[in-house]
Amino acid sequence: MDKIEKIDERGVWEKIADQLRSRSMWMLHYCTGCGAVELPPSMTSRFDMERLGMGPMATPRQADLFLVTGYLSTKTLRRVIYTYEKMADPKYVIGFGSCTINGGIYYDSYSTINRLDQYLPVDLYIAGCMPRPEAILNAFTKLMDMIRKGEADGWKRYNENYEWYKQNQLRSLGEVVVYDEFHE
Amino acid sequence: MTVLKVAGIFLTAFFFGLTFEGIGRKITARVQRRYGPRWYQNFIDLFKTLSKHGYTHGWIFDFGVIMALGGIIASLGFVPVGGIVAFPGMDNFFVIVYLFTIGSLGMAMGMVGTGNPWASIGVARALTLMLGYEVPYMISIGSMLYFYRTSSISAIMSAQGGDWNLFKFPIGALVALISLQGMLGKEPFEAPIAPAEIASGPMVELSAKYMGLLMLMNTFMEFAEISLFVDLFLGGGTYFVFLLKYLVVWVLVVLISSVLPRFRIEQAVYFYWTVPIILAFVQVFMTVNGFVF
Amino acid sequence: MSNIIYYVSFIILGIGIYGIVSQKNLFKQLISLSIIDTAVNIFIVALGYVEWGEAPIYSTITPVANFVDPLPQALVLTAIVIGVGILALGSVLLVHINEKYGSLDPDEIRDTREVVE
Amino acid sequence: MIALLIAVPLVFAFASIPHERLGRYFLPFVAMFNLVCLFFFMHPEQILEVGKWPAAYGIALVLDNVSYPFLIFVNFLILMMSLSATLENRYGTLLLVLTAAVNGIMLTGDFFNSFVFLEIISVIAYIVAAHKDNALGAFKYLIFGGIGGTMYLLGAVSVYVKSGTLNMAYASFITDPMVVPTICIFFLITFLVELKVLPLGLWAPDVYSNGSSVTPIALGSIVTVSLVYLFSRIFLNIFDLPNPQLVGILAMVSIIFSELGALKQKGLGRALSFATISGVSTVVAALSMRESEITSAAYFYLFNDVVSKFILFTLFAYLGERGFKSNKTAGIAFTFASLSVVGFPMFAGFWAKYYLLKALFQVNSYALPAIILIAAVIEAGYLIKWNVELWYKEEDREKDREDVEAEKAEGVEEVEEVEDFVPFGAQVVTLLLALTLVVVGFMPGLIHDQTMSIANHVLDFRPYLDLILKGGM
Amino acid sequence: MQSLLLYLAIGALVGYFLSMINKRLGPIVLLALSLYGLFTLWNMPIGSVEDLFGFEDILQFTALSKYFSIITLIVFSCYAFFNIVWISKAKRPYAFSALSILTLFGTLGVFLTPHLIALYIFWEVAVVASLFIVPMGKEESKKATIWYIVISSIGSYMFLYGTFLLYSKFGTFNLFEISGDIASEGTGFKWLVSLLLLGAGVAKSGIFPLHVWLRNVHGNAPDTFSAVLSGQLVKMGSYIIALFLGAFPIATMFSQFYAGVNIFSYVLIWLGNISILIGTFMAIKQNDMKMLMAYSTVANGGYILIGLALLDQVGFAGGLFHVINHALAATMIFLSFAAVVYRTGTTKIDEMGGLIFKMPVTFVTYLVGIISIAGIPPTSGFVSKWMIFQSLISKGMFVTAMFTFVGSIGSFLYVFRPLAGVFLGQLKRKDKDVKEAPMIMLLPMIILVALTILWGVFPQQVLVWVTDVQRQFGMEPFKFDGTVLYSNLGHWDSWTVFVMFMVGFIIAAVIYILMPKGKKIPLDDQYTSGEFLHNFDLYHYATKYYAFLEREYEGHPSFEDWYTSIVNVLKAIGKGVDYLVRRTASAYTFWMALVLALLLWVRW
Repeated sequence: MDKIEKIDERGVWEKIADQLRSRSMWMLHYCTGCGAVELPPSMTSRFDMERLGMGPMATPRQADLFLVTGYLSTKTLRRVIYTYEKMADPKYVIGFGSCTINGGIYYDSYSTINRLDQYLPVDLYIAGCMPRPEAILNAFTKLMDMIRKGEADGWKRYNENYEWYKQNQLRSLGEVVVYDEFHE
Repeated sequence: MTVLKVAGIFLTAFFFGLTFEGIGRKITARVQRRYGPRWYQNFIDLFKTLSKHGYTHGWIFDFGVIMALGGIIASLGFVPVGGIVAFPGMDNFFVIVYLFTIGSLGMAMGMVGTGNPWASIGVARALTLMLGYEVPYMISIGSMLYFYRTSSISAIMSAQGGDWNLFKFPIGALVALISLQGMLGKEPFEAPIAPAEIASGPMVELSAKYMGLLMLMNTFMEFAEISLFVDLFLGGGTYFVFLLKYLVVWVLVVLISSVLPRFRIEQAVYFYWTVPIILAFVQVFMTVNGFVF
Repeated sequence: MSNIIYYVSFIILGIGIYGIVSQKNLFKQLISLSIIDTAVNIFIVALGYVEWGEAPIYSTITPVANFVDPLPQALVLTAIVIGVGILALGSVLLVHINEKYGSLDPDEIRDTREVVE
Repeated sequence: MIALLIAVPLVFAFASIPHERLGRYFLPFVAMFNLVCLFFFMHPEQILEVGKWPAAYGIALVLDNVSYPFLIFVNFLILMMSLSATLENRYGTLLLVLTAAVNGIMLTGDFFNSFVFLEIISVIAYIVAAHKDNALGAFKYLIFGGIGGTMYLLGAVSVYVKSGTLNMAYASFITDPMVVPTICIFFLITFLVELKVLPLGLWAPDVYSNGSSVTPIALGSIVTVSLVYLFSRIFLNIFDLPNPQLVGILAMVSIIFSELGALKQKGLGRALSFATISGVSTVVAALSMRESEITSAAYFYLFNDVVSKFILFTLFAYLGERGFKSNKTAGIAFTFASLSVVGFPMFAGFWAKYYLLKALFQVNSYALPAIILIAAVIEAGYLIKWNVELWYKEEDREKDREDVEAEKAEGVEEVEEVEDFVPFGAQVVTLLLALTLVVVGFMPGLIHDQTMSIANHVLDFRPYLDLILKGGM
Repeated sequence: MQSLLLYLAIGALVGYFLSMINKRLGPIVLLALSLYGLFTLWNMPIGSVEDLFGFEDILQFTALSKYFSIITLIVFSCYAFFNIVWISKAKRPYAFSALSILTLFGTLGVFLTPHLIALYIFWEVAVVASLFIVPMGKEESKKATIWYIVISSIGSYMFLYGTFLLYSKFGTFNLFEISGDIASEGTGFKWLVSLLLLGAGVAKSGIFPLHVWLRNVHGNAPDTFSAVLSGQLVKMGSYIIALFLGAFPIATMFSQFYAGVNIFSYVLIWLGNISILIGTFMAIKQNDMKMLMAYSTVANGGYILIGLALLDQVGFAGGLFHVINHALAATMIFLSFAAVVYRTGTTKIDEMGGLIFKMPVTFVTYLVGIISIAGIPPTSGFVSKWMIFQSLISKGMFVTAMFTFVGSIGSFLYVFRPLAGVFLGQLKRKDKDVKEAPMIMLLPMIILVALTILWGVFPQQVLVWVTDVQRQFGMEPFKFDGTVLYSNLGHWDSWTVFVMFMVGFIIAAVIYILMPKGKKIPLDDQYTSGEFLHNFDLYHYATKYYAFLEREYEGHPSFEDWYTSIVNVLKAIGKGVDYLVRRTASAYTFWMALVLALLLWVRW
């Protein structure tokens, strides 16, 4: 993605709303890989992400922030996409660790997805294998900053470039084969 | 005048309800040795959810949410908040209790209307839990109604004077407190909305403003239920005294909930139908036979 | 001594009843019924009998006589006829039963019937 | 004149012997003749002294206010049966003789004469019972009835020995009251057998359930009515009933146990047979009370029971358990009859129960009403079950028919079509009787006036005595 | 009244033959007759006395008659209206129409006469007429008919026995003539008579020991007829209870037991308690929606009984008011079920789902019905529940109050089960083409909805009827002033509550409208824990809805089984009789000898 200074197109209400959104980010952590283990320390008493207004949510419908915590295979990617599409706008995605950036240590596996942002609009990556809680909290504050400035516009991009994302997703996953092993 | 009073009750419920919820979160955090969110965090959460663009599953979902909030707002109007009594004499206990159920029914209907089975399971659990806590609650309050020969909340509130029902009916108060824990859906009676188990139960398909409206409904409901407890057992009082008492009860509830695990739903019902119901009948026995302190 | 005929008839009656109760064979039951009939007939005839009585015929020899009561005898005649009729009818029925079930033993008949039902 | 009622049937019976088929054509006309005679030419309170022997010496045929309605009813039933039943060869003759005997037993005023008629009835009953190849049941009946008949003979002769006369009225007048109970017990045994009161009525279910259109009606309706007449004549009019409580208890036990027996049955025929036992037991129980209102109600009950059972048994004989799909008329008659038996309002059965209960309560008898009502609950259970099953059988039957057609199409084998044909006569008769039940249900007075008059007369010994002995002796 | 009954009796025949021309004419005749009856009886002054078919002064139009007749006629009009279309699915349309009219004839007769025998006759007419409609339902319905007739007979014969007991004592069948003298009779007699007479009411309204028929009969009867059974025929039982409790001086007949409630009423109240308990918990575990509502009828019968048996100013009025509530609600619910069955062909809750998007009006009917059953304002169901609660609490009858609370809250549970299983949730694929019920079916349902809400907000009209009844029975009438209802424990105003409800609703709606609009997504766009589902039929939670609660009382005793085993014992005795019958003559002779010996030697 090119770093182009965008003109802030948001209205007043939108700006106020973004302020609120940044201070109340409810997250859904999709525990695909080892990154998930770093979340409990960031939630509990040492780092306590609730003071930032963040908290875990049970379903994608309620969540604003989608954490993809680790490497993705073709199998999990499909779930990730379903889950992402269930979330309500505006929604943000953070990719955890090098696996989501370039496949990490599994980069040459036949079933690993190497670049998450080909399939979903990632607002922020956290480098590291794995990122420590400090890095995670750092990323959260960074994301909050981005939201306030209106830079975290991954959900808009996804809507605008939906065809492109869909194409990539289909290329990796193939057509969905409807097969009901119980009833058909 | 009535309109002003009703508006006052709504605004109190809105501001102090959300504020106290924030304080409750702070207290829980402190119990867990965390720093915790800011006290106004719940306002942010509420307005954030309202600002989002959500999904709806059809008209029953929309209607259910409106009915839930509307029902609770309606019942809230009858609850005396300290000195503010909107409908003196007409704040009948049973009217309030049954008006609550409009909200619950609306919520249950809307949520099951999403078509998600988790929601159905959550609602089924919530209703079952309701079967548990309402019965001892209503019996123990019933003994008070019998004692005061009135079922008007404000009349009972003012009849206490300085002599709180908490001391007159200690066992009844205990039962009501245990039931309150279930009504508020706090631990250990949290099974209907178990987030990790059934994906937050009824709320599973709630997004954006629907979530916000239900959060508001939940706040109002908590406010109304705790207010009832304060009115009935702690003698209400003037506006600020009332809020103080409210805060004390709320903190107590939050403290209890923050240190307890979760009952399974049948354990909860079994519990309610053994200990509190027996206690409630002990209270009834004492009241009927004149052992009121 | 003159009552002995009553006792005899009652003994015969007892034999008949005993026969019906104890005998399995249907034909024997029918015979027992006939025995009961006979016993009753004897009893009735005996009722009309008068010690040293004479035939109830008015004649010059017996203008005033110790007559035997003639009516029971007349009745018994009728009863005998009816008894014979019943005996015959029962026999016919037994023939039918025998044709149908091939036996006159109630146990065997019951077995057959239960199979049929 | 009144001897014609006996003589005409007998004559026609003999006339039909050479021509086996004629009997069944004679029967309705004879019954018609009897009815016409009864209605237009004979009226109560007349006596015929056979051979001009004055009463108390010869045989007297008496037509009084008790026997007159009974005669009409029985002859009416015979007429109905002659139209509805399928009479095979010789059965016409038999039933003609039965008509004579039944009329005779109702007319006679002489113990021994009644014994003779009773035995004729019995013999014909045994033969009729053997209808539809039911020899075993008939044989049971024969043994039972044979002993019963012997008892009656003993009783009649005992009367003669103790009183010196066989005339009913005179005998009751002069018999030593000390020995009357003992004599009556002999009679009673006979009646308990013939009226099917358990445990002496154990022969009945086997006999009645043979699926014939003659047996249960001839025995259950016609013979039963005539014997109820004789029962009331002997025990209500002439002598006192010995051990009335015991008879009542026996009858009550009989009611309950027969209903239970009916409840258990899987076949409709046997269930109806047990129901008949229950009905007659109720009548006996009520008659044992010896009270005019109760007696009247008992006759009403008898009327309802007999007519209803007539319908039920006739339709059972023709339709079996095959349902009313193609016989709506029959179905309606069946339903009306069963509702009447149970005692639902707007049918005769309701008024029968009503009068009976009302009368029983007036004499503070509480056990029998309770038992009647309990029995009615059980009866309602199984009769309605049968009704529902027969009415709503069409699905199964259609399925059967489809199967049959499918099999026919496959040419597997020719399956016999189930025959559910009800003859026109039977349809008309059952419908007519069912309508009678309804009409009586709306106008109970029609029957109740009659039964009331019978009851009043039967409990009053004096007129009978006066009629027979003409105030003399 | 006489002419009305006459028209109905003739109407049954006319309906039968008109049906042969066109099936739909039968229900139309019934509708016309019901509307005519409604018009006549609504305007009839209370206290009129008429002859019936030549019997003098048999018919007497009391306040209670008026109340129950109006309920009956409302239920029947809606039922008839609904049937105009539904009749095409009836198995035997001619008989169905004729028997329906006859049922109306019988029930109206019951309500119009205080003459006990006439009452019994009408009662049995109603029973017989309805009896033969029941087996037109599902396959099981034939068995259900037996349950119906047996339990009904037990009740009505108890009634008959009691009637004759009274007759033998007082020599009259007129209830109102008897009621003055009965108080001076012996205690045993009073108990016996009262229990016997109320036996009919208990059996008919499905109170505890005789409640077993409801599940079978209501569950299996023809779909629309279940509405009449539950909405109307069961109310015949309530009528008997109300009549005897009101007309007899129960309070002076029996000694006081607790809090001004006499011992006899207390027994009845306990029967009501047990009925509520059984009805509620059995309803919770039903999977067949009609059987579920049948058990609900048991529980509501308990409510009515408790209310009536309290025999005081508030409780009795509450019980009477509950009659009309439950009649309307049950009719609505069963009619909506009938509409559902009309379209989908099943009554099993877990075979349906998501019908709300296909049948919205039916859904709304059901919804209002259950709101009324559950006793939630602003429907009329709350009014009566409030009255019963007030009375119980003011008397200090807390154990009974507990049962009523359990029943009230339990009703939320069971009414929600069909709501969630049938109307909400995932739409089954086989029901994709289901349409809303025809307009003619919807109209009566809408009328009932309107009535329920109207009487919930403005209960005056019903309360006038109810207080008339109380006045007639010499009780202190329930106090109300406009929409403000008073009890000795305080008052409330249904209109205020309704206004507050509307205010709340408007506030919520305003917030809802102001906020960003949600995007409509289809039902199968669901949170599925990230899994892709192929068959959303299975993504529907309806089977064993309350499994966790049902588990708690799995091994409960079943009265249905008990009664069946009693019948089996009776059948075993019957088998013994049959065994004796099948013996040969030799055994009989033994019996004969035995009887002879008995007769000869037993003398007493």
